[in-house]
Amino acid sequence: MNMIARAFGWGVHPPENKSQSTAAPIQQAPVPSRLILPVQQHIGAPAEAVVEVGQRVRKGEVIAEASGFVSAPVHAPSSGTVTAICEHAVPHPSGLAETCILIETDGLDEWAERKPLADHATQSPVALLEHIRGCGVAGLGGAGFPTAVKLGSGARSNIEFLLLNGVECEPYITADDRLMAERARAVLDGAGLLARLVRPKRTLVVIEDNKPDAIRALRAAADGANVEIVVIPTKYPSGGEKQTIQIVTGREVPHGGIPADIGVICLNVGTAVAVRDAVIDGTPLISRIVTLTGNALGRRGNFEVLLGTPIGELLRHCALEDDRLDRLIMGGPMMGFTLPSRDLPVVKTTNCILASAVGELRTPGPEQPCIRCGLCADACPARLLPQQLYWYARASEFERAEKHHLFDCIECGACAYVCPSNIPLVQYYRYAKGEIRHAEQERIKAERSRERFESRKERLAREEAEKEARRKERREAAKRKAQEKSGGDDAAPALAPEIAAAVERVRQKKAARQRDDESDTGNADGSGS
Amino acid sequence: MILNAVSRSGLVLGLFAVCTVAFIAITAAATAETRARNAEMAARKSLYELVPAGLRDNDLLHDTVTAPAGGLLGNETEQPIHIARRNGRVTAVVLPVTAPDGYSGRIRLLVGVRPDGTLLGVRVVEHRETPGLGDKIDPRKSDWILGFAGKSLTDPEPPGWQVRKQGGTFDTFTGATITPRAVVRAVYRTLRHFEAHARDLPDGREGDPT
Amino acid sequence: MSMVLTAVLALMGLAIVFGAILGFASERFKVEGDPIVDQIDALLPQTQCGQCGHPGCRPYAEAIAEGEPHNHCPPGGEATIVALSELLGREILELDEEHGEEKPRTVAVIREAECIGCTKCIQACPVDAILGAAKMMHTVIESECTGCDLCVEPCPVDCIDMVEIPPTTRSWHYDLPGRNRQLIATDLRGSVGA
Amino acid sequence: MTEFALILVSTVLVNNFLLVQFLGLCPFMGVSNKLETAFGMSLATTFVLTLSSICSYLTYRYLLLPLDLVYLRTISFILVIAVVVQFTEMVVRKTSPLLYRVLGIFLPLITTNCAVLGVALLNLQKEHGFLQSAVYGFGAAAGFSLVLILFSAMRERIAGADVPEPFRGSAIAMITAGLMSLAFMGFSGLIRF
Amino acid sequence: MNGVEWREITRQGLWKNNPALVQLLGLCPLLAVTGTVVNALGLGAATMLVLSGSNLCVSLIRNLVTPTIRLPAFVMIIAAFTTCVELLMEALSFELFQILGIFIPLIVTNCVILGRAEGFASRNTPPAALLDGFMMGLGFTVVLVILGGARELLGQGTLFDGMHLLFGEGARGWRLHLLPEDYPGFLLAVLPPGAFIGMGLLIALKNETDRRLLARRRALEGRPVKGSKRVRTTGEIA
Amino acid sequence: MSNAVHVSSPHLAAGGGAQRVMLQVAAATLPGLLALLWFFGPGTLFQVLLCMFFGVLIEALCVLARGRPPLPALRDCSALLSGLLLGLSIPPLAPWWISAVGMLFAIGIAKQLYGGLGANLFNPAMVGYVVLLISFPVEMTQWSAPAGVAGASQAGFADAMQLVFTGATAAGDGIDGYTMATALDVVRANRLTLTEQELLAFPQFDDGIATGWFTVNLAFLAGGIFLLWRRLTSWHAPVAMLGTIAVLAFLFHANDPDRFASPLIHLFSGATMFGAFFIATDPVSCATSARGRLYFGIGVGCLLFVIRTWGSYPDAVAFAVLLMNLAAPLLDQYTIPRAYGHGAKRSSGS
Ligand SMILES: Cc1cc2nc3c(=O)[nH]c(=O)nc-3n(C[C@H](O)[C@H](O)[C@H](O)COP(=O)(O)O)c2cc1C
Ligand SMILES: Cc1cc2nc3c(=O)[nH]c(=O)nc-3n(C[C@H](O)[C@H](O)[C@H](O)COP(=O)(O)O)c2cc1C
Ligand SMILES: Cc1cc2nc3c(=O)[nH]c(=O)nc-3n(C[C@H](O)[C@H](O)[C@H](O)COP(=O)(O)O)c2cc1C
Ligand SMILES: Cc1cc2nc3c(=O)[nH]c(=O)nc-3n(C[C@H](O)[C@H](O)[C@H](O)CO)c2cc1C
Ligand code: SF4
Ligand code: SF4
Ligand code: SF4
Ligand code: SF4
Ligand code: FES
Repeated sequence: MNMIARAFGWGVHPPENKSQSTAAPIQQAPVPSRLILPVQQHIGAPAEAVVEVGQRVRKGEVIAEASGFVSAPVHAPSSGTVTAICEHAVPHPSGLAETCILIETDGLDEWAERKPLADHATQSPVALLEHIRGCGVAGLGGAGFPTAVKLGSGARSNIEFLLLNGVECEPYITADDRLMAERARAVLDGAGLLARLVRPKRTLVVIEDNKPDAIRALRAAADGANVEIVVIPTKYPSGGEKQTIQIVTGREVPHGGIPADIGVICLNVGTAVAVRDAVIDGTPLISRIVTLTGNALGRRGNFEVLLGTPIGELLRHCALEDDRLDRLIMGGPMMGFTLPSRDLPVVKTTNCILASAVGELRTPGPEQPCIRCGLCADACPARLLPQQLYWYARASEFERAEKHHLFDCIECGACAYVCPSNIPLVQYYRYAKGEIRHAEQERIKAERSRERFESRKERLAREEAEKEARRKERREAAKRKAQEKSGGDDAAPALAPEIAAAVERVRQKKAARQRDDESDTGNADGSGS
Repeated sequence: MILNAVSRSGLVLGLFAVCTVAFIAITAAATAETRARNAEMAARKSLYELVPAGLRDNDLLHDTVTAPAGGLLGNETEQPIHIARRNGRVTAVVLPVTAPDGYSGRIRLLVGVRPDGTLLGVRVVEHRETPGLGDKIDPRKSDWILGFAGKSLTDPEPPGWQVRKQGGTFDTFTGATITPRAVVRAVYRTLRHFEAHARDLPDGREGDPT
Repeated sequence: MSMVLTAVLALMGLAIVFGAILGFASERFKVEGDPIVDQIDALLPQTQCGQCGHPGCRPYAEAIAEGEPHNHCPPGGEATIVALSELLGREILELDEEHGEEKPRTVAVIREAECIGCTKCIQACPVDAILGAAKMMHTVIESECTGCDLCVEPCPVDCIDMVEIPPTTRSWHYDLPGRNRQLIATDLRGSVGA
Repeated sequence: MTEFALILVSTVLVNNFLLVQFLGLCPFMGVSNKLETAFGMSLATTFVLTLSSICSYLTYRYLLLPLDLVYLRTISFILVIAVVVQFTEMVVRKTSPLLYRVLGIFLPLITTNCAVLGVALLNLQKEHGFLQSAVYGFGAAAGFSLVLILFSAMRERIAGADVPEPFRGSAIAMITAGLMSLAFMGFSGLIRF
Repeated sequence: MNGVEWREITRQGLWKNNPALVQLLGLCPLLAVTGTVVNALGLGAATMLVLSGSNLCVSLIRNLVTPTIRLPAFVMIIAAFTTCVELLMEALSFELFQILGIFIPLIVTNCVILGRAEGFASRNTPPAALLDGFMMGLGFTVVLVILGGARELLGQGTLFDGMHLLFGEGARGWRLHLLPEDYPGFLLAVLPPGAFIGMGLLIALKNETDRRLLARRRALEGRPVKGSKRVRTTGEIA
Repeated sequence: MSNAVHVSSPHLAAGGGAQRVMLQVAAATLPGLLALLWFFGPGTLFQVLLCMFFGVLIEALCVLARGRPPLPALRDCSALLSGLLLGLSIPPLAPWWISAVGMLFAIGIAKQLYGGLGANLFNPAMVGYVVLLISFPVEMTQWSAPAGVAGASQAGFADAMQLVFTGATAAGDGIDGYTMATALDVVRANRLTLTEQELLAFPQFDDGIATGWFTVNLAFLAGGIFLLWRRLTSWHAPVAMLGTIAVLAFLFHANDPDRFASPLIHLFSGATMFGAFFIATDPVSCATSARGRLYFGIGVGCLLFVIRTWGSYPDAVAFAVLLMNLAAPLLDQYTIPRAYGHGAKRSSGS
């Protein structure tokens, strides 16, 4: 086995706190009484609900269909009745509501017909990909990117490395660790399936050296298989896709590009297992492994949880001690976000629920001015200058921030972690990114408004010209007629009725212009119709 | 078209030129005399400061001989030596001197000497010494430079032509030894130069030392 | 006198030569057009609300190019003023309150049950963002509405409301730290302890 | 050669036009808000300053001096400068719209940049010859450009700072210029005349 | 020209649009010659003269010049006045002339003057232009003198030193020693950095005063009606 | 439970507050301070205390004038550190008001007018120092004679205190009796006229090194190494600065030892080490990126050498640093590191 990890200078060493949740093997979380399923649990277009309120669904049945190329379907995690399709708070830092499908479970956990891909070893890659897409597999490691899309672009490129990301560098989280230790075989099977799709030169599973069990299990299972196990030093955030790639291959994903551009494809180990389950067992993505940890929980460990399970129920299952609870975080302490309520579901990207006790997380002190010490820059895995980004973001000098590569920041939080002045740097960056995106949207909208305003003005001018032409014609016709009739006598009563009406309209309109608030009923020439 | 624009612009601008220049020229003509007088006065002023009215009746400004560059006077270029006379006899000489070793470069001085080799006085013409330290050689800042009046090669004796720190008789400023040292040395050299060339003075001396 | 004369002649000569050069250059190197108005217009928010005192953003852009103060556009607010200042090299001013105040972005919503179909709002809308025909119920195309509120006043039955655009998970983003200090300090146990 | 090198060091650092001699301060304050504009201004000034330094010298040497019209130096120099500036503007505008976008708005400002006339007058005062005048003009412009560019970079950083209300804008810029000038005092004495 | 206009021009020149504090024009002489009050006053007076004269002339000929030669023409007028002032100064106050050095001819390029010629005089009647020139010049001079006074006081502990250069021998005695004789003198104030910093503080002082005045006026008058200047982009609705 | 909504990750922090950095840097000056006290008498102690006092006072007043509570601003201890650094730079027996004026410019103008900690463009302590140097050259050039130099006498504790606060000792002496031109003064004043041997024969030198100053520099070097070891500052600026000085001094000295002082004198006298590790490293006014800091250090080194050798000032740390402060924002614009994924780096795996 050749070691190909490289030395790297960036990164931080936050206290790991992983042992709390590695004592017990992965357990099954109970089926909750109610499931909340957001139609969007991934990057891309939201799925479209295909069930109706009151409809009974069985486990594994599609309840929302993918609605675009970058989209993934949602399946019912258990059997029950759809009680509502409505706006419901979703796990998102904003705490805002999105469309969700609510299912009242019946406790039967009754499967719909499972459809494993028969003879997957001989199936064409296209069929394999279709199957994965149909099973709703999305990345379980980070942003939840639809896996079939990623694999598709991998299959089209010339892939040299298939990386299975088992780094799991965030403190507290052990879901991948336990998965690799307990289901090493499944991980490798998944790797094999993925390798069939993207045909890499080498397949690597990347693990940090603080997971000896997983490394041992995988090495044992990989014996003979065409998969290499790469152990890298423990350092946050080496699990970030770009960072893993850099450490393992020495390549950098180009700015604005994707890993496939440099011949790499990177998937979380959980995703690999999900692919395996989908293909071999015919199990769509309806559950995932979630680490439940934090000193406020009486019972800590890893659980296989149905998607849609309300977090409140999980916490109860883990004996949450309410009076000790300090923060409730979805994800790890470095990247996760605090949850504003407990009535939120577990989704495809939920890898951890951290219920910290008071005093457990060393939270930042009061914010002080940046002293430009540069510790943040030393820690930054993207080689940015966080202190400059902060300076520009704070002053809303977004142009400069972009020039300092704001959008290459992966929001890992290493900078904020080391900052002696306790500056919530990542929040500044998120604010700046949000404002820039917002301004861009405003600009696009302004552009459209300008066009619409201009075209309206053109239309009005055209209509006015036409009207003027008509009026002139009529007037001349009237004149001619009048001359013919009475030889120059232009007494009004003598006009033809329709002309009289027109003249009256014009007169009224003029009068109305003078009294702007008086309403007029003669709207025959209203321009809007 | 082009020609038209060219000639019109040219003409109007020309017209302006005529008016404005005439305006200036007339003012210039009207003030010419006063200005010339002022300029002359200014040039004389520093000389007159060194040579009191009682010692001269000639046109001090224009009665000059040329001091070559270099030598004991240390000037970079040829400079005029002004000669004061009364009743046709030389009463004083004003020598331009450059002290090369000031703290921040050269210091230009005018040194007034009587024919008998005693100093009438020393004035700084140009210097770049540190404000607040070395610039006290300027009589507007301190009276130090006035202390040269009456000194000669024999008063004090040559070993005394040093700043006090180096065993001489001349004071220095707090924190600044180099500037006074440069000035003292330059004045001393001037006196030596004067002594060496006293014979070359255009015509005799008035009032030999008695 | 001769002194005056040479002076006059010399300078006149100089001036005539220079004048001629410039006159020649002005013809030879003539260019037209002023792109600055387009650049100004590109920075205005195109709400077309008329609060600046001009019938639309472009006329105001022209007025700015002519020297009118660049702090008369409330929808653009501070951001627009800063951008204009940079473009024009002018001082950054505060928004002129006589023209209105900077408010969050809104859209018009017609309470459709009350709409009598008079088409007045349609005539008022600068960007044709209202659909409807005479005597029929009208609706606002939300994505096109600029929030100028010009349609509100003409409505005879007051059935148009300007509502703030609610944030979505896509449009939402973190605020500048410290902006909502009170909120941060607040104990949110109540809302979490479900 | 050393003479020209000395003139350059002197005008750029020791007797910097902006910070020590106080010449050309209006554009220094006016167009230093952005680095890009500062670059444009520097380019334009360097060109005009060098050219007008030469032209003024020629006018003086071959017109004013022979005719004994030295008192007309101000008016003739400013005329030369105005014409050089306006001519440059027209030519640039026609021949290179791109360059005009960068330099255009600065050119008229240069006429009233007293560094330009200052160079012409100082050339007289220092009795510079043709080449010396050209180098002096160029050096002055280089010093102007250097300080202007550094200053604008600093102002861009100040723009993000939480400066006390009354000092926002030109006041803090002035004070920054003062501190720059303080730093430039360090160069004093480098050239001993 | 009526009284309101008169007052407005005065206010603009002295305070609201003060060339030195607000427009930041004419900075070079402002900083270069304000080591003492007398220098400041001398240059201020010279500038005021040139400014008034050129404004008047430009206004008189404003309809004569085409855009092409506008700049050279104005500049020539200004240069003519400057040269005359320079010549007069050389004749009348030679020492001051020497101290102020090239900053007298440099009045030509004082941006205030060309700025007023272009921005005001070429669009207004001669009396208004003259008044504007005078007031702008006065505003400029006042700032010069204040800065000069502050620097002189801090730098050498005196005020009105050397006034005889401008007002004749009788003025020698005007010199005031406001600080004790052994005041060491704060050299920074008379050196270039002191000029910049002093000017910066002066501008800040004006900003602060303005802010207070505005706050007081607002408190007295109440806020302007918001949005009162709106027009209908889409015309009147029938 | 304090689930702060809308507070972004991370929810962990390692930072201990800016004051921890400042206080550690202050601690690192201790060896230097002790060496100064040893060689130049107790005066420096008064200067340091006075400067720290005025620094804190002025900082508090400025913040109050802005209508803000002063305690959070004082808590970061940066005014204290600036005061300490200025106090270490001014002559030990300078009158007390020197520190007041210096800190007024350091904190009041150079720091608070820009918005306080982190916003200043110029090194506050050095602004204070230069203002003092050009305004009060007499007071600022009167360095005490170092112990161990022939003819040097040292003011005792009581005398030093009286000299600082009243300008004269109880016996009525001024400070003249205790002062002496510094080694660099001697070099500056005589380098054009004397040979190297003659120069080094001055009492200020001993075995080719500057008596007293050599040890002081060694002590600051030790403090600097502590700073680097604790990662309180990056190595780039000091190392680049010292390297540049060493190289320039070596080249010139090798060429003409009579006109140009040796690297040993340049590196180990005056404020070289103090400047390299405590002044040029001020993170706020230095360049930002590692590359920028290298250039910054090189610039300081070059300017220092040029001004010391050809300029008016015998020591030039303050000017060199201020001049590079002035260039730092521009350096920052052109030394933005190549961010991840920018530029074609495509070395192949393994
Ligand atoms: C907007 C967006 C578009 C993406 N498009 C592709 C794509 O076309 N092909 C692909 O293989 N991956 C694509 N990705 C996936 C990324 O390469 C990456 O694998 C994924 O964002 C993992 O994110 P994480 O590091 O945050 O978990 C896309 C990601 C985003 C956010
Ligand atoms: C700072 C950071 C740390 C991450 N750490 C891990 C990790 O430890 N393990 C992991 O699988 N993905 C991690 N991710 C997500 C990966 O970048 C990447 O999105 C994921 O491995 C792609 O696989 P997926 O598409 O299967 O989710 C991290 C992302 C970021 C931004
Ligand atoms: C910044 C600075 C400027 C100085 N300027 C001068 C000066 O202009 N003239 C001078 O004689 N000494 C000047 N010195 C002092 C010399 O370096 C030297 O120390 C002094 O002349 C020795 O005098 P002392 O023996 O009386 O202390 C200056 C020193 C410094 C630090
Ligand atoms: C390594 C280090 C060096 C520092 N050097 C200085 C310094 O030279 N001068 C100073 O005023 N403050 C210094 N400080 C303190 C602080 O950064 C300084 O006051 C800021 O410039 C104020 O905004 C230093 C701080 C650190 C951490
Ligand atoms: S770690 Fe914090 S204090 Fe240090 S430079 Fe970065 S943001 Fe500034
Ligand atoms: S700047 Fe962004 S990428 Fe760099 S450390 Fe901070 S959060 Fe991570
Ligand atoms: S106020 Fe602004 S948005 Fe409204 S019309 Fe005027 S420029 Fe357009
Ligand atoms: S719908 Fe109303 S508010 Fe919206 S753009 Fe049209 S007129 Fe303006
Ligand atoms: S006064 Fe010198 S540039 Fe304006």
